[in-house]
Amino acid sequence: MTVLLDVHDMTRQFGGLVAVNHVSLHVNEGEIFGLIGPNGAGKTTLFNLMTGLTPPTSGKLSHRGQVITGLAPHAIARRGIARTFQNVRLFGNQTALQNVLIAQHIHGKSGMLASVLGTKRARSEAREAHERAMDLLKLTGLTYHQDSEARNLAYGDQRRLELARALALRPNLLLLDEPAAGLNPAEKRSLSDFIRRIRQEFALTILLIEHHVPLVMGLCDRVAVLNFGELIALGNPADVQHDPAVIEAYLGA
Amino acid sequence: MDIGLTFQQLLNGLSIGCVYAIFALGYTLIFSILRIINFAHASVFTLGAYFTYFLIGGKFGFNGLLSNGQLPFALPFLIALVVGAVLAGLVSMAIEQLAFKPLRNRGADPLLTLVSSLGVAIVVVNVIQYLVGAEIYAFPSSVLSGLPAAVNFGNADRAIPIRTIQIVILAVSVVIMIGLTLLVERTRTGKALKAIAEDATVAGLLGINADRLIMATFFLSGFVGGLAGTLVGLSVSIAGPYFGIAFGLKGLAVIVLGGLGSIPGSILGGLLIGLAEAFVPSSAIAIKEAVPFAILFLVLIVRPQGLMGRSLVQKV
Amino acid sequence: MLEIKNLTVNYGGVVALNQANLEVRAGEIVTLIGANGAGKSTLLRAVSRIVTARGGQLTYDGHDLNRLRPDEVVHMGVAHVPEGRRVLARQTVQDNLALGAYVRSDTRAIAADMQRQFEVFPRLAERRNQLAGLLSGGEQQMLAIARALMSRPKLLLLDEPSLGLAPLIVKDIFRIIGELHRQGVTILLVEQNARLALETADRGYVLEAGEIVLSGPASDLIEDARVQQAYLG
Amino acid sequence: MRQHQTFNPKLRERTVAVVSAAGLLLLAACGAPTAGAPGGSGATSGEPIPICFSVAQTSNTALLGQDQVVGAKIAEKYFNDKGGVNGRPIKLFYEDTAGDENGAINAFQNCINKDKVVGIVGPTLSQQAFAADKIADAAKVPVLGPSNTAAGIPQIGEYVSRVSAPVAVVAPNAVREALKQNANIKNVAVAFAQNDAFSKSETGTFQKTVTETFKLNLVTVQTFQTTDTDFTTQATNLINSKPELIIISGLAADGGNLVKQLRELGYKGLMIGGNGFNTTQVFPVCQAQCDGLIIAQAYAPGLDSAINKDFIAGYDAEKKSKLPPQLTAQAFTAVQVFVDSLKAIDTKTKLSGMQLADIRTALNQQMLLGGKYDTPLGPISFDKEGEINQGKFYVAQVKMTSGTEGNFNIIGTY
Amino acid sequence: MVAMVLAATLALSLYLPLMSGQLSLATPGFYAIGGYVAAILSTKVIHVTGPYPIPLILGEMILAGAGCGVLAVLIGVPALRLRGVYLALATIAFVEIVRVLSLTVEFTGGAIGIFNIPQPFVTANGIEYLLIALPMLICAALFVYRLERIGVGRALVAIREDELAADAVGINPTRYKVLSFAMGAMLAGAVGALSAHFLNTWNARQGTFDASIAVLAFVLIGGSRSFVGPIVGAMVLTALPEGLRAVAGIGELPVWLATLLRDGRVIIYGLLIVICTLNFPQGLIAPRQPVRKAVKSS
Repeated sequence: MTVLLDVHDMTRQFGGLVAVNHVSLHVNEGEIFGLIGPNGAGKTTLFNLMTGLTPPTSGKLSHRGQVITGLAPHAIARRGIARTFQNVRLFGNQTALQNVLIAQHIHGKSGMLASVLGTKRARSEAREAHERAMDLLKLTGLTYHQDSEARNLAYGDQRRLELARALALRPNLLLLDEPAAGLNPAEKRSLSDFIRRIRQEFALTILLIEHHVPLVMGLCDRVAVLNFGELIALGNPADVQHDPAVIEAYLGA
Repeated sequence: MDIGLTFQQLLNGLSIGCVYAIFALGYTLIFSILRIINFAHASVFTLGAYFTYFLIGGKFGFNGLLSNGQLPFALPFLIALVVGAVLAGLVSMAIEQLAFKPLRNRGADPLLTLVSSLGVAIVVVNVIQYLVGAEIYAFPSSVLSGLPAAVNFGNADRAIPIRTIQIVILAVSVVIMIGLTLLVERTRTGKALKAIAEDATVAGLLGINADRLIMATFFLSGFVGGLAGTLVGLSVSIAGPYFGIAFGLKGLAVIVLGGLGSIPGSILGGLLIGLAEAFVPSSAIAIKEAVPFAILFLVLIVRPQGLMGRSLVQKV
Repeated sequence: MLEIKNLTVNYGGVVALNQANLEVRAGEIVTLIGANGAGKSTLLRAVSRIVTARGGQLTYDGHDLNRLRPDEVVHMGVAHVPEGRRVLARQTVQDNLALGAYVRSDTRAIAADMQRQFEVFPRLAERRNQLAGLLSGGEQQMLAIARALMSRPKLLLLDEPSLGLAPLIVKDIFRIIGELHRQGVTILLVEQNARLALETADRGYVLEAGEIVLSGPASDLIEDARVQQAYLG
Repeated sequence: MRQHQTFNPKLRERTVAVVSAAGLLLLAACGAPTAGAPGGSGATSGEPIPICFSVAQTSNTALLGQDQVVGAKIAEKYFNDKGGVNGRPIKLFYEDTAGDENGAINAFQNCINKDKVVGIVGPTLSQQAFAADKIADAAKVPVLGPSNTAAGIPQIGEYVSRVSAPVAVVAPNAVREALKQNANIKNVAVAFAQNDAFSKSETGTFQKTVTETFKLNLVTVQTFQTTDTDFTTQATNLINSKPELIIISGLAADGGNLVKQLRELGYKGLMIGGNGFNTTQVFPVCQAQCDGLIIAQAYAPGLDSAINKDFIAGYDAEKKSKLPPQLTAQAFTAVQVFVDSLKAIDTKTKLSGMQLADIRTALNQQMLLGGKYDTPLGPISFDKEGEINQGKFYVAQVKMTSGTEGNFNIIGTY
Repeated sequence: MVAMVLAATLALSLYLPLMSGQLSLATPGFYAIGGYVAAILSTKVIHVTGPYPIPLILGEMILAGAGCGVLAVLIGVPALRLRGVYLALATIAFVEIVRVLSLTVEFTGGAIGIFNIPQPFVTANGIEYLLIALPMLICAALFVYRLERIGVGRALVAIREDELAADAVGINPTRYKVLSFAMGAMLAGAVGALSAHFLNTWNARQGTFDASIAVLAFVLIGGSRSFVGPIVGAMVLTALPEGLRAVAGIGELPVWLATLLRDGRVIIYGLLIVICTLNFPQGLIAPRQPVRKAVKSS
């Protein structure tokens, strides 16, 4: 198994608060990796560290063996690390289709002038981008909503659109921040299936934060538990679930 | 530069800075609560000066509708000062009701409020001109009767004079600053105002009548602005309807430099800009006007939230 | 105590609530469950008047709420803990609580009440001088509830108190809700976690696409096949 | 926090309504010039002869413009009472130039195309003149600048003239008078409003006069802006350079404040104020501290001539004051030049028989060749380019009588 | 007419950075600089007898645009880290610094400025300037229209809507923000160069705080969500005072009304700005927002 993302001894402080405290872990190519822990344990901060949105106070981050600590978010995204956000962050006034097209922008090759003038190559490139975007909308079941502005979509649809947008980056690593929040039980089940499916189809590695314990346990190959910024457990779901430290800090009796 | 001159320019800078600060206080007050820049503040400032001028029995010139108009009575200056400021406060409240409240109720972009306030400023300035013309009005020097024109901070050999009126402005702006700071930091109303500033909906859910407090804030801002207008008018005369507008731009620089919405910040910003202007070397005086803006530009780049502004960490 | 008749609310062209009927009797916990976007929060917002109803009656203790401003509703003894907590991040815990008692002027009783909140929520006591924005999600939720209680409400509107919280904290919060109930506070609870909500409540309503489709005692709803299928999993 | 906009179905309709209303306004705005095709005959019937008076009536330039309008109104009434142009009255069209170049262009186009005037008096500022005068020149409509003093104005075109003497002529006299009052003057300090074209030109002349004509030391040059109110920094710098004479080029409000603040901070020496001080508006600003200020004047209320007395009587009737500002006198003069020239043309060839275009051309020629005009400014004439030859300049010294009232006492005539 | 077209183009130059959510009020600063470039070149460097050749004007416009573009990059890289009102203030500071410097240095002619700028047209009532101004506006509008429909435009819009999310999908915010800022500056510079010829004179009063606010009003009153908005806003607001003047000139109006319209024209103008803001929150040209879709997706 090859290591795709390696987090080495990362720490992040906000003022006096240590949000992430000397955390080391690695994510293997092709696995679904779960990150759980109580509120304020530092899960989202860890995501932000991995995607460059928050620079670390100390520590090292490598992707496919290359150190990427300190890279800007867009540079990290261009390496194929895509994410969704805890409180969906779509381009609200843009249609669903445009949201996906925006993310495809980085794969465009024509220069600005060529695109403005609409040269042949730029036109065919635009057509391809459009087709691919439509495919992604179809995959996420949003074809019907392609022209709706993102902010007018129902909450569940917004989450799916965010996923489609992340996939448009053609990522190798996908970071999902609470993908099941606000979904009903039926939707949660289909989300699990969907995550497995896209892992297959896009040859993805997936890292997810989730509170819904059954979903995490059913879906993930490995699970890490954070508490007060520290890694308190890491292993396969069954072991983690019975770890006394985890029960005390998070799951409750 | 010799010590005497340095000290003189230091005092000059402080006194100029106070004028900027006193102008900016009303600006800041509105910004701290509503997060909008109220361009109409400059015109309320102007109005305050005109009101007081009229109330002390001043006569209008012959341009404009109210040509040669004059009140049949004349109030003593101090009373006129307060009444003029109250009137300015009422105008400010009316502006809030007519031009800002509808936008706020709709949750409109604060930029629109800025444009709306610009429209109000245009209206007020031109109504003044329409009514009383563009000429210069001045308070008779007798209102400061008994006081010398300047106070000497040096000695007989090396005079370091400061204009008395500027000392008055300094004192008044410090008093207003302390008053406003106490109001916002220490009182229940102040906390409620901060709550409105942060989240007006939640403020409503806590039983705070946001509309009423916002109106009160506008009154206060207009009152302080009107007071400042009169005092500055006393210092330099009312140079036409655009009198206050001339302070608008620098006032903006002051409140941003100090940190938008911070009351002590706008005093600090005002003094800093005043001092910077005063210490422009005599030979480079031509670029004096650019100095505050150069400072502003640099400060913003180094410390985007201003000197005393609190940075807001964006939550992901 | 609270009676809602034919309540209709529109957002722009979209109908958020359509002819909803609901009532809460003194001393009850009533829960409102439904999918995301079904209109649950909208109903609470209409009661506390931060959205304006397009039609229908809102009667509380014999008063027509539709005539009141949000702050007047608070004066009548209704406190709303909004979705997403919305504590005043730039003020301290203590100031948040003090503002919760804004409608009251009995200084001494307020101080006593604040002391009581600190007893109920010891985590808040530890952090009373911290800015509320620096609290963790669970602590913020507790602060939001404590703040609402500072107005000594007769009716408490709770919107998604479990949202985004870890299982352990959710348990804690629901334990406190149960305690409040025992102290005689009437509660209207909107909750995503239908099982927990129905286990806590006396009665429940199910909201789907802006319409009340089902109502009854909580214990009946928990057994209802449709509810089980759609919300309990 | 951002709330969702509620969609208002009426919004579309209203948008359409406003856009079409705006469209109508546009049509009205654009339609105005085209409606007035040249060759019209505004001046050929028995109706009043149209003249445009186009200065700044709004914006912060209105402070100057309103003084000019007063002069024009007095002139219109005065000359019509005296029979107008050989029996035909004149009618002034007041087109507001506002404070910027585009405003001046629009106002001039209205004068030319809509009002179909025979000539234009205006605009207020030299900068505006550079933009607007060329339009009148191209349309062959004579323009008389009432207050444009910058170099190069008459050279804009054949049809451009002015009654406002360029500052180069006026300024040196004041320095000469100051030297008469204090022969020990060695060190001179200068201050000027750097954002005012008038003051910028004037200070150049003053500085040259000081260093070249009188060989004095120029110890410091301080600048300020017309919008400034606090001059303590400049005043300190000026005083600190220990001059025996301070020369200020500025306008009433800013200049007056500088004078006041200089005195309050302890300056005791002589002061010269430029042409911008030649208005009673200065008095309320510096009040008692105005006393002793020497002012170079292109117009002196004290001039003993019939026309000036009539003018002052007219001013007194309107404004209850016997001290008209220079701008008012120059505005009056500009209208007078047009009226006198029209009279001269009408005497040779009846105006009612002429085409508008011919009147415009004739008016311009007549003005330039028309010899001397006896005006409130004293006797004036124009050279070939349209530059004013003014016979008399004055130097006055302010004597304050009470709080905000004072007099300009003439101390020298040149 | 020419003034309207120039104002519309200027409004577009403010709209360009706004596409990426950057509230920059630097437009008048670049406009002023562009004007000085043209004024100095045509009066002091190039000497032509007879009508001034139009290609030279176009050359000046390109040069002014390029110069402003370079300057914009230099200023933009540090300044564009600022957001919202802070950026607006920093750019106003830039405008003010340009103004004071142009009053201070010698080659700009101080307060008097530069005048007698050579004219390309003989019958100078100015309307011929449309020959240059209108194609410039059309080109700029077409450019923006196309820009909104290609990847770069989408990247700009993404930054406007959510900079952080844009960053997370691989868009380099700094690069695109500077790009849109520089494009706006280039356009403003070119407009300035043309305006200098049109006005025949150029001085420090061309680029001021007031102008910044006026251009902002063009965009917001017109509508800031599509490129048509700024154009319409600029044209309406530029024509409005003249329109009111024309209406006042209509003979049949009652005297009091005509007087009010003439003397109170600026008051009415101000009132209309307030009324427009209150009634057209999205600007006169609101984005299309069909009801159908909103319902469908809920």
